[in-house]
Amino acid sequence: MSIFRHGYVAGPILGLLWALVIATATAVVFSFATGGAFRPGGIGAGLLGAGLGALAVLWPRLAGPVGLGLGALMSLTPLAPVVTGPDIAATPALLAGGVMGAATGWPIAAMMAGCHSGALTRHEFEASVIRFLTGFGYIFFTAIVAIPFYVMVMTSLKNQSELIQNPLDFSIDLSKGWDLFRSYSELFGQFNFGSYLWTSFLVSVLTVFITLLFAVPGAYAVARLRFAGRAAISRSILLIYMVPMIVLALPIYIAFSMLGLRNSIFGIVMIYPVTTIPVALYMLQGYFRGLPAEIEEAGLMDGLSRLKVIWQITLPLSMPALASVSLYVFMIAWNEFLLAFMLLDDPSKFTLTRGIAALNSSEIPRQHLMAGSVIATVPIMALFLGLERFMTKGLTAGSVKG
Amino acid sequence: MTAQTPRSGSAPLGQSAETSRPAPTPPKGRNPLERREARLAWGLLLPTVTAVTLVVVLPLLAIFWISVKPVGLADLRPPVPVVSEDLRGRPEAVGDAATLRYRLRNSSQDQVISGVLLTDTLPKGLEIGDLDPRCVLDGREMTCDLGDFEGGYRETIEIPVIIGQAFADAGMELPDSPPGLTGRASNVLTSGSFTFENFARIFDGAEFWGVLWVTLVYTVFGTIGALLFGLFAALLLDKSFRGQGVLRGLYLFPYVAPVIAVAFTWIILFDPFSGSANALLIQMGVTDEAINFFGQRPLALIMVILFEVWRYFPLSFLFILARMQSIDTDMYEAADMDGASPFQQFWYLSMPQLLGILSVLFLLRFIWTFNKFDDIFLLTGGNAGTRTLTVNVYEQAFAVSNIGAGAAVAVVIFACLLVFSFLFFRFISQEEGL
Amino acid sequence: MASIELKGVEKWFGEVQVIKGVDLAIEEGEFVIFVGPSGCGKSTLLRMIAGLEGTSRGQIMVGDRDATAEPPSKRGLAMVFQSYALYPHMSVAENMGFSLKAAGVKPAERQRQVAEAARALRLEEYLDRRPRDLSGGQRQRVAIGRSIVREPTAFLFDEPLSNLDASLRVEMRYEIAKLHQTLKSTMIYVTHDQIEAMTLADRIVVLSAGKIAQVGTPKELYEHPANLFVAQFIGSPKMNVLPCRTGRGEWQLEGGRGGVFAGADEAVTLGIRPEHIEMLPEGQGACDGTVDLLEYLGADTNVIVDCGGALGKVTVRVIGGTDLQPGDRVGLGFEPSRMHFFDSDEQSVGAG
Amino acid sequence: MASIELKGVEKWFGEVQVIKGVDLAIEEGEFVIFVGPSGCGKSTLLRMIAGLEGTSRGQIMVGDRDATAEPPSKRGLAMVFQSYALYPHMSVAENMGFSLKAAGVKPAERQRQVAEAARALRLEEYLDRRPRDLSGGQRQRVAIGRSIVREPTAFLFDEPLSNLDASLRVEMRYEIAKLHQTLKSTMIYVTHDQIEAMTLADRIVVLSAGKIAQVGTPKELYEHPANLFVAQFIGSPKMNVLPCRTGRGEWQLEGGRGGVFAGADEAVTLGIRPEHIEMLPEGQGACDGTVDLLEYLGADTNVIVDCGGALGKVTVRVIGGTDLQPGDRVGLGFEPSRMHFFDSDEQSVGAG
Amino acid sequence: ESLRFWTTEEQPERLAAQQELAAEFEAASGHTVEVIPVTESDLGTRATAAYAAGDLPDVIYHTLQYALPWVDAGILDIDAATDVIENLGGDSFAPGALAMAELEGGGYASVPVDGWTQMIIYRKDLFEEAGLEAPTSFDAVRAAIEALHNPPEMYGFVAATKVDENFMSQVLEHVFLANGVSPVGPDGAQPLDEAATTEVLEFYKAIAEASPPGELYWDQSRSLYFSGDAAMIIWSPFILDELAGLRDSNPPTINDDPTSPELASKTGIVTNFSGPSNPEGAAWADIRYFGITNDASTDAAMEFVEFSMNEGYTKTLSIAPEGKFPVRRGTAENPSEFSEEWAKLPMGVDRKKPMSELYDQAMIDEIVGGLDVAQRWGVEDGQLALASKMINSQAINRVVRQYIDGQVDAPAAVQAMNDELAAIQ
Ligand SMILES: Nc1ncnc2c1ncn2[C@@H]1O[C@H](COP(=O)(O)OP(=O)(O)OP(=O)(O)O)[C@@H](O)[C@H]1O
Ligand SMILES: Nc1ncnc2c1ncn2[C@@H]1O[C@H](COP(=O)(O)OP(=O)(O)OP(=O)(O)O)[C@@H](O)[C@H]1O
Ligand SMILES: [Mg+2]
Ligand SMILES: [Mg+2]
Repeated sequence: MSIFRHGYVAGPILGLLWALVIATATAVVFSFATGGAFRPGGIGAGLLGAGLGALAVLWPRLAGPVGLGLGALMSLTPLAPVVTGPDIAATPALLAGGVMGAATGWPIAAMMAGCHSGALTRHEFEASVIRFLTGFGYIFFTAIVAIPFYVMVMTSLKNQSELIQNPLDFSIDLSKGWDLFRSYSELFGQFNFGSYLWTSFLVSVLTVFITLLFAVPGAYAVARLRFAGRAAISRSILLIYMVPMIVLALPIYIAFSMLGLRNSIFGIVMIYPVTTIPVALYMLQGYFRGLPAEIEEAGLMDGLSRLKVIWQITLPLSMPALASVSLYVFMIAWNEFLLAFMLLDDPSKFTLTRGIAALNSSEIPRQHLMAGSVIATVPIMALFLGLERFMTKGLTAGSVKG
Repeated sequence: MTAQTPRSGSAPLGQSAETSRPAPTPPKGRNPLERREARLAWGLLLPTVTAVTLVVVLPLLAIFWISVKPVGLADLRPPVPVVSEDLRGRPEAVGDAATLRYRLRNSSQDQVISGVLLTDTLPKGLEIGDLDPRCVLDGREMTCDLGDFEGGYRETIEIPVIIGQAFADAGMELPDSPPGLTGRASNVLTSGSFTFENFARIFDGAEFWGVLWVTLVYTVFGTIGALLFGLFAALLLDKSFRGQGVLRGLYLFPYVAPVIAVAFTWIILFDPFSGSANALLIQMGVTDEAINFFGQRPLALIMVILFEVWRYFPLSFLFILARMQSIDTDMYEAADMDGASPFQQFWYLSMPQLLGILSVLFLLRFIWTFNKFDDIFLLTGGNAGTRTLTVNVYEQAFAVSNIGAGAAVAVVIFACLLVFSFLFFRFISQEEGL
Repeated sequence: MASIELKGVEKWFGEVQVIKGVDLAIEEGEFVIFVGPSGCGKSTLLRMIAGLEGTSRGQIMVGDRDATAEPPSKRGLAMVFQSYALYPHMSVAENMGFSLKAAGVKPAERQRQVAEAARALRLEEYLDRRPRDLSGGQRQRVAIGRSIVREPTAFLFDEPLSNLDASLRVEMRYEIAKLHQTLKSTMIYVTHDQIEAMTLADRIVVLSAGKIAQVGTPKELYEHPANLFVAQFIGSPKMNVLPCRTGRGEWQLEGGRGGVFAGADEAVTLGIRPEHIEMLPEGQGACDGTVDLLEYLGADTNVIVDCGGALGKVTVRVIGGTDLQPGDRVGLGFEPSRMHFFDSDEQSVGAG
Repeated sequence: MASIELKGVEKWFGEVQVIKGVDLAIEEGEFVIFVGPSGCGKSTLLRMIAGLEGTSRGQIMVGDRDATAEPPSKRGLAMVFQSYALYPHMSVAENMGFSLKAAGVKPAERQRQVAEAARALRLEEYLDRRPRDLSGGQRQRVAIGRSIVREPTAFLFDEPLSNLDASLRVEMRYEIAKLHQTLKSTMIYVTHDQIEAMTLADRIVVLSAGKIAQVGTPKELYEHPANLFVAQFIGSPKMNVLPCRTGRGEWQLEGGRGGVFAGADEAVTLGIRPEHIEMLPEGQGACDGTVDLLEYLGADTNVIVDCGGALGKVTVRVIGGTDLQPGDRVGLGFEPSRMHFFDSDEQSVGAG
Repeated sequence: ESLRFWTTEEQPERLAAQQELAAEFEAASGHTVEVIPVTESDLGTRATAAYAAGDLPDVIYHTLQYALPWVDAGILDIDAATDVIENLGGDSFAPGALAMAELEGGGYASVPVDGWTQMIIYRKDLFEEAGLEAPTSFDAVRAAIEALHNPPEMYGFVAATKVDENFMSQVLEHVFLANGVSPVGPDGAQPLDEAATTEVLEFYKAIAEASPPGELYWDQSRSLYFSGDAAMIIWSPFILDELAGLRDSNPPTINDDPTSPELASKTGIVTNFSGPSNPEGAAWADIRYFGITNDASTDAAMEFVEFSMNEGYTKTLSIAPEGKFPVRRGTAENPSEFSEEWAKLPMGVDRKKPMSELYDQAMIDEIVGGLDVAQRWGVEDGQLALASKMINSQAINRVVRQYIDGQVDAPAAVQAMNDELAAIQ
C-alpha cells in the first residue's frame, strides 16, 4: 500500500486509469456524434496517461498542453489513444486524439495538485484518489443517464433505414427540415397522440385533485390529532403503501370488468387516486408533523375551530408540501402503466403510456415508439426541471416507491 | 392581589391535596376535549379509510378468496341461457309456411343451468303449427319448460307457422319483443366450491421455484446495486458547486421518466441487430457478434437487474444525499481537527452515520423491487429466465387465463410481503430514520 | 372573585402523571408567574388553562364558569407562545387582526383596533411586514399585540423571552412589566428564569415535579422559602446549603462553628445566601475555608471558598472587587437574621 | 515567545469583509476570551486560527511557525465546538481516542491515554456510553476530554457552554476555570456572555464588527473601557449613558446638574454603572427623576428611574430591598471616581 | 346501431383503409362502426378478458387459430356466421377456407375473409451463383446453408426462436407439416412420430444454428434479409411490398436506395416445402375470418360482415393485397369477380404498384396457388380446435427451443412434447 503513496507511483497510475476512462469516453462521444468508427486504444491511452500522470507530479502546468499536443500526434501513429477506423479522415482523428489528450492532461494535473514526486502523506494521497474517483463518477453517471436519453431523442428523429444502416450514427441531417419531426407529426396526425396527451393530462390533474381532497384531512388527522388507533393507522398507511399493484390489479380488473368500468376514463380516475392516496398521506403527514404546532394552537387561541385552523392556517403554510405532493402524484399518474394497460382497450380512451404500449407492436417503426416516449417524457421532465426543488422534496419525502 | 388560597401557599408539600389519595391512578376514559378531538379525527379519516378499504382491502380479501377457487378468466361471466328468435323460410304472402326458430344455448361451456324456462309472446297473425312437446301455448303466450342445460349445450326449437293477414299487415317481421329465457346457475365466484388446486399447481411445477429464485436474485442484486450506485452518486453531489442542481436533475431522469419510455429505450439501445450498444461493442472489438442482451439466459436477468439499478439509483441517491446533508458539519470539522484523512472520515464517520438510512432504504427498496412488475414485463415479458413472481401473476391470470392460479401467486407474494414488512417495522421503530 | 381558578387539577399522559393535583386561585388583574425547573409541568399547566390540553381530573374555572370542557376558542384567553407562533403567511396587521376576523368583526373596526394596539406597542411602522422580516423583539411585540387586540379575560405567556438574547430580554422584560401596569389584566406567565419571575411577578408559583412547592410574592419566596427546593431555586447565585445539627436552642455546622437557633423543629441543613455572608479573618464567623476561585464580575466578585469536609464549597458575594487571592484562608460570617433552617424533609423550620 | 500570534488577519466572504484586520499576540498559557455581540466575527476568527477557515490576508503564527497555509490537522490545536460535535455512533472512549486512532497510535497506548484524560475529567464511568446517553454537562466534558488527549499547543473553545442551562453553566464554568488552573495551557475561548468572559479570562478581546474594540484584563475593561461600546458591553446591568457637556473643567448633564471634569478632550456622553449610583433625596446628586419600576432581585433591587427629557431612564442598583415606590421622586448621586466620559467618536476621554 | 370492430390490421395506413370501409358501410346501412386496432399477439388474451367482462366487440377479425377455440369458449356466435355464409352463398367461398372453420355439428365458426401462404424467401441470385437448387426441401435448405452461411456477413437462415411469438408456432407448424408430422389424428391427439419428429428437430436445429443468436421472430428475419445479411427466411406474403421498396418505414437496406426494387428482383420464393418423410411436402396457410361475437348486435354485425364480403370486399382486400388473397372468389353472378379485381389492386404504402409489375407471373402463381393446397394441423381430421389449442399453448415452441439450446436431446424432446400435448384436451 505504502509504495503507492509516492508521487512518482501514484501519478502515473492514476494517469493511466484516467486516460483509459477518457479514451473510452472520447471514443463513445465521437462515435455517437459522427457515426464513424472510433475505439479506445488501450496501450496508446495507457502510455499517454502514465506519462501525463508523471508530468502532473513534476511540472503540473505542462500536463495540459503536452496532453493536447501529444494526444493529437500519437493519433497518427499506431499507438493512437483513440483508434479510428479506416474510413475516418485525418482531421477527426487528430481532433479525437487532441481532445483525449487535453481531457487527460488538465484534469490529471488538477487531481495531483498538492502532490510532489516523493512520499506523500496520507491526506495528499487520498485527496488525489478522491479527485480521480470524483472525475470518474461524473463521467460515468452522466454517461449512463445521458446516453439512453440521447438515443431516445435521436432515434425519434431518424427513420428505420437510417437506423439499420448505422445504429451508431446519431448525427442529424438538418437539411431535412421539418421532415425530421415526421414521426411526431405522424403520431399526432395518425395515431391520435394529441388526444392521449390530453387524456393523460386530464387524468393526472384529476388524480392530483382527488388525492389531495382525501389525503389532506386524513394526513392532518394522523399527524396532529390524538385518538386511539392513531399508531395503527399510521402504520397501515405504510403497509398499504407496500402492497404491490399487480396483486391489486387482478381483483380490480375483475371488479371493473363486472361493473363495466373497464375502458372508461371514469374508472381510471377512480382507481388512480387510490393508488396515490397512501403516498400522499404518508408525505403530507410527515410534513404536517414538521409544522410547528404552536402556530395552529395560536389559531385555536384566536378563536378558530380545528377545521378553520386547517383551512386558514395549516393549508396556506403547507403550500410547498402540497406542491411537492401534487407534483409527485402527478408524476405517478402520468407515468402509470400497469393499470392503464390492463383497463384500457379502446384507443379513443388511451392515456399516453397506454398509447406508447400500443406502438410496440407488429410493424410500427421504432422511431414512432421513441417519438412517443419522448412525448411522454418531455412534459414530466420539463415540470421536473422547472420545479426541481419541490420535486426533489417530494421524492425524498414520500417515495421509496418506484 | 396577595390573597392566597387555603390549599396552596406556604403549606408544606406533604399536606397538599393528594395525600388523601394514597396511590394516584389515571382517570378512566378520555376527557371531553380529547373526545372531541378523536371524533374530529375519525371524521377526517373516514373518506380515506373508506376509499382505501374499498380499493385495497377488499381486493386483497378477494385475492385470498379467488386463490382457493377454480376460476379461469372466462368463468367471471356467470353462465346464462341465451336465446335468439327468427322467422325462417322467407315467407312472402299470406298463407305461406314459415318456421319460427328459437336458437338456445348455454353461454357457459362447462356449467349446468337448471330449470330453463322460455317464454314468448307470439306475434299476432301467425297460425301456429305443431308445438314442441315441452311447450304450452296459452292464448299467444308460449311457455317452454326446457329442463337443464349442460355446459356448452345448444338446441334449436322450430315451430312451423302459417302467415296470417295480421302478420302480413305488420310488415312480415317479428315484433321487437325478445323472448324471455330464465334459468338457475351457480357462479364459481360465489359458490361454495373450494380447491387447493391453484396452490398445488403453482408449488408443483419446477417452474415456481425457478421463478422464486429469479425473483430473489433480481431483488437482492437490484437493491444492493441501486444502493451502491446511489451512495456513489450522493458522494459526488454532496458538495455544492455551480451546476449541481442541473446534474442532480439529470441524474434523476431515469427515475422520473415514464417507465415505458425508458424500458423501450433500453430495448432499442440493446437491440441485437440495430442497437447502438452492440454496434459500439463490435466497433470497440469487445465482441465479434451481436449480443442478444435481453434474450439470452443469464444475460437477460443481468440486464434486467442493471435496468433496475439504473432506474432506481436516483432514489437511493436522493435519500442518501438528504441524510448526508443533515449530518452535522461540525462533526467533520472536529474530525479535521482530530487529523482524520478523507477516507478515514468516510469510513469512520460517514458510513456509520449512513448505515441507518442505508438499511432502511435497503429494506424498503427490497420490498419494492420484490413487488416490481412493469420493468420486467416491458423489457422481456418474463422470458429468457427473467420471470419473477409478479410477472407470474400476470402470466397465470391473463396469458394462461387462469385467474385462480394468478391469485394464488399473488397470495404467495403477499405472504412474503408480510414477512418483509414485519422486519421493516421491527427495524424502523429502532431506526428513527425516515 | 377569582379570575381563574384551578381545583384539584391533574394531568395524565397515559400512565404518567405530569400535574399532580394543583389548586390555585388567580385574582383579577394579578400577574402570576409559574417557575420551576425544566420538565416540572409549567407549560402543561398553562396549556391546560388555555384549553390546548384536556384536563384529566379536576376543574378549571374561568371567571364564574366551569371551562374544563370548553375548547380554547371559547375560553376567551389569549396566549403568547415561546416561539411567538406568528402566522408566517400574513402581514403584521393581519396577524394582529386575525382573531377579530375569525370573530367576524368588520374590517374597518378591525383596522381601528389593530392600529390602536400597534400604537401601544410601537409597531405602526411594521404593520405591512411579514413576520420573517422582523427582529426577535419585534416579533415578540407582535405576538403580544395579537393577544391584546382580543381584549381577553387573561393573558397566558409561555416563556415569551427565552428566544431572545440577554440584552433584548432585559428590555422586553421591562416592556412586559409596563404593559401589565397599563392594562391591569390578569396575566399568567411561565418561565424557568428566576430573575424574570422575581422582577415581574405579583405572585410566584414554584412548581416542582407537577406539584406546587410554594406560592407567594417574590419577597416572601426570597426571604421565607418554604422548603429547600424553593430556597435553592430562587436567588442568584444559588443559596449555599450546609449540613448542620441543632439542639438545645443552638445550631452547629458540621465541621464548623454555630450560633443561636430559634426554630421549632430540629434542622439538618442550614441555608445562607452568598450575599448574606461576610468575609472575616480566619477563625471568626461560622466556619473557615480556603479561597478556591474568584469570579470577578465588575460590580461584585463571587468568591468561592472551599470549607472542606462536609461543608464543601461556599459562594460568597463581595460587592465590588476584593484583594483576596486563591489559597487565602478566610472565616465566613453568616448574617444571623438571614439564615434558613430545613429539616430532614427539606421543609423550612424557621429562619435564623 | 507568543504561543499564537495574529498579524493583520482579514477574512472576506466574497465581497463581504468579516474580519477587518486583527493583530493579537496570545502568550503561552494565557486564557484569552473573545467576546462581542452576535455576528461580530468571533467564531470566524477562532475558526481561522483552527484552520477550518482560510485566511484571506495576514498571517497566523502558531508557536514559531507560520501556520497560515497549514490544514487544521497540522496545527496541533484542539477545538471544542458549541454543539460538542461528538461522533454520535462512537462510545465516549472511542470519541476521545479517535484522534489517536487517526494518527495510527496503537490501541493499548490509546487506551492508556484515554483513561488518563477520563480520570482527569471524572468520566471513567461513562467510557462505554454513547454521547446521546449523556447529559449536556457530561457531553461537554467528553468534548474537552477529546481535546486533552491530543495534548495540543492550545485549546480553542467556541461558546462551549451556550447549550447548557443556567445552573449547569455556572458549574461547567467553574470546571473550565479549574481545568485551566491545572493544565496551564493556552486557551482561546469564544462567548457572547460577558459574565463568562469576566469570570474566566486572563485577557478579554472585545470584538466589534470584525475589529478589536479593546483588549485587556477583565478589571481593565470594567474600570477603564476604551470606548462606549466596551463600556456598555461589559457589566450587568448595562452602564447608563447620559448626554452631557463639558467645558472649563466641568461637566454638566443635559437637563441635570454637573461636577468637576478632569478629562483632556471634550466629552459628549457620560457613562455611569448602575452600581455606582446612589439614591438621594430629590434635588441632590447629578439629576432628579421619578421611580418608574422596581425590579426586585432578592439580593439587590434595580430601580429604574425616569429622569425625563434627554436623560431618559437610568437604572440604579440598590443592594437588598428598598422602600421606594413607583412614582417617588429621587435624586441620583454619581460616584465621582466611577464616571466615564466619551467624546463624539465614542472614545473614552478619561474617567470622572 | 353502433358496432365495435376489432382488427389486427393496426398499421395506420391499413387502419385508415378499414375506416374508409366502415364509413362506406355507414353510408349504406346507417350503422356506425368503430374500428379498434388490437395487437395480434394480445388478441387471445384480450378477447377472453372482454368475454369475461361482457364487453366483447361485435365483430372480430381474427386468424384461423382462434376460430374453433373461441366457439368452445362461447365467444363466437356460430349461428350468425353460418347465416352470413348462407346468405352470401357457401359455394362462392374457397372450399378449403370454409372447411377450416366448419364445426363438427355443422355450421361455421366465422366467416373466412382472406388468406395467405407462408413462403420461404431466398436469394435467388446467390443460389444461382452457387449453383444451388431452390430450397424446397430440408436437404436443399441444408445444402444452401452449407454453401452460403458465413456470419456475420451472411447468415444461412433466420429461424424463429422467440418462444412466445406466434411466428415461431407458424414456422414450426410449417416445418412439421413439411415432414408430415401432426400432433392430431382423426381420433384427436396422437403422439408425434418419433423418427419423423427427430428429423424435424434436427433440421430446425440446423437452421437455428445458421441463424444469429438470440430470440428471433419476424422482425429480425425481415431486417436481416433486407440488409442483405440472410440467405433465406420464412415470411408471409406481406413482405412483398416492402421488399420492393414500396414502404418507407421498412425499406430494404441492401443498397442505399430504400425505394429500389433490386432486392425484389433477386428474390425467389417457395411455398410448398418437403421433408424426408414426406416427399410431397406441404404449404402452410393462414386464413383470416370475421367472427361475430355472442355479445354482438347480431343483425347489424351480420350486415357489416356481409357488406365487407360483398360490396366492400374489394376494399377489404385492398388493405394489403399482397397478403390478402381472396377466399371468396366471386358472387353468384360473376364467380370470379373478386379474384380479378384483386389481381389489379396496387400494393405498397408510400408508393403503389400492382404486384404484376414487380414479380413475374410464375412467382405470383406459386404464391396464390399455395392457398389451394395449403394445410393446417387437424383440418383434414376435423381436429382443428384441438390443434389450435396445442399451438396456442406454445408447448412445442418451448420444447423445440430447449432442444436447440442443447438442454434436451431429441428423444427427450419428443417425449416432452408428447407429454405436454397430451395434457391439452
Ligand atoms: N404529550 C406529552 N406526552 C407525554 N408526556 C408529556 C407530553 N407533554 C409533556 N410531557 C411531559 O410532561 C412533563 C412536563 O412537561 P412541560 O412541557 O409542562 O414542562 P415545562 O415545565 O414546561 O418544562 P420546560 O421548562 O422545559 O418547558 C415533562 O416530563 C414532559 O416530558
Ligand atoms: N460562510 C459564510 N459566508 C458568508 N458570510 C459568513 C459566513 N460565515 C459567517 N459569515 C458572516 O460573518 C459574520 C461573522 O460571523 P461569526 O459566525 O463569526 O459571528 P459570531 O461573532 O460568532 O456570532 P455568534 O455569536 O452569533 O456566533 C456574520 O455576519 C456572518 O453572517
Ligand atoms: Mg415549557
Ligand atoms: Mg459564533
